[in-house]
Amino acid sequence: MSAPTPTIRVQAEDFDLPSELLALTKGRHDIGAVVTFSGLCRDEQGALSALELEHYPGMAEAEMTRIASLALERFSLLGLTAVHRYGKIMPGENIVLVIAAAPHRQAAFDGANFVMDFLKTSAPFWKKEHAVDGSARDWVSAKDADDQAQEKWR
Amino acid sequence: MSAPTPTIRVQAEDFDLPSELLALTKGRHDIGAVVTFSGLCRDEQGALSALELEHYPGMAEAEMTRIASLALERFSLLGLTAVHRYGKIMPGENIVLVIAAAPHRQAAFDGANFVMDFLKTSAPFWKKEHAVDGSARDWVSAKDADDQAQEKWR
Amino acid sequence: MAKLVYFAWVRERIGKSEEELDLPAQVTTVRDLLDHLKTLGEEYEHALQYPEVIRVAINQEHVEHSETIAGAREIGLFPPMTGG
Amino acid sequence: MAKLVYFAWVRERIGKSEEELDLPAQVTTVRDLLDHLKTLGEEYEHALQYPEVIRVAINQEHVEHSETIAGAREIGLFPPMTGG
Repeated sequence: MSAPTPTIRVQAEDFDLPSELLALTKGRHDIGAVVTFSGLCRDEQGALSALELEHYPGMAEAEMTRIASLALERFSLLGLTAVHRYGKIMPGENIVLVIAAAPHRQAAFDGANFVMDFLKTSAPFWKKEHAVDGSARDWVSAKDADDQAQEKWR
Repeated sequence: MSAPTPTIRVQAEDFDLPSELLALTKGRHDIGAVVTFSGLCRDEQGALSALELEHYPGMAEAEMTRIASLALERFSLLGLTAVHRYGKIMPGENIVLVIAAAPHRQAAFDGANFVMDFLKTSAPFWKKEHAVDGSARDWVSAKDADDQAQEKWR
Repeated sequence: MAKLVYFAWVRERIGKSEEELDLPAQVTTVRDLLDHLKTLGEEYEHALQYPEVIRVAINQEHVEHSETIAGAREIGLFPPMTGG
Repeated sequence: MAKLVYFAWVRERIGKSEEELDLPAQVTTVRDLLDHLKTLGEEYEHALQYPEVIRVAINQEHVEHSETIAGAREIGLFPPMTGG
């Protein structure tokens, strides 16, 4: 049986987790486990007024699709959705959503976790922080921890 | 800072993931990652007409609270919700929900995964399968794999 | 007097979900209790045939079979859990 | 002629998001390209000061710095990704 087609979107507007969840699972009786991951904008103890997400149009979707396909096959997932926003995002708002559906729980956890680890290090998105006082507008530095997180799947 | 209080419920009626998610995250700007786990009733390729979930009232809530408190402390979670249903559950319906919120993604993944592994082996619930043909009504056997899954957190 | 509560197939095989029992003085641990119950009739024998698989809770907390039952208000007997 | 696209602080430092460039014949790999760009002015020098941290995509796929740029329709230069 070939792996299902992932749902991949890159968009400025917010996403609706319940709708995405329903689209993935509705009417199905073979799914035993669904894991969702939502990444949200934190305010860094009040220091951050917003994040600005830049992306490489076309390549962002292509990389997300590639990562999702790897996960679908590796963990025999029954469905996978990944949505990533770009543009200005305020504290408390959504940045990214990943949903993985599988017959059993560990595959669903691993599928979503794998996709997030690879999105962090491979999908062409960049975050810029806007400080509350308007002074600093710094690009977020890539974390060694993220590269290490990806290594765990080798 | 003391760990937050988990939301724990054992109930016959279905739960609403979006409401539970909102209750955990609304108005907060310190949460960077939320992982939800939904466990659903599968129909086992059409062989299963329903699951019947029996539980030990009082002890079920107590064990879920104990497991949730362990997870909150171990992974420094910002919030945790666990809801487990009992009674008759049809294929495609929800059985269990776990939501873990944290500043960063791996803690949210680990928190939800940890709670599910311990719920499986320690929370006093038992599943009975109802076959489509009405003939068999068998109690589900505990899986060695579930005990092993719990071992990974030692 | 101890209150015993049974779940899942332990409950089904014993044929009741709970009961109050007078226990002999020499029954002091969970293991003693399981051995004693097996003498109460074939439904108990059937339910507790393999005592090592039976999980036990005292006052709604999991305990080992070596645990004392002194002070137990409620003792639960059940198969390995299969929730989640 | 190669189309170059820049993102994040690479884009900001170079001061444009894309351009078409005629590349000398001896520029055959990504590493050659980065070295060549650094000669085009101080804004390039500033952006590509530490070429080892620059990530490169050819035709929207990640490539190593040792990769050839032959056949590239579009070459993207950017810092390490920080999405998710």
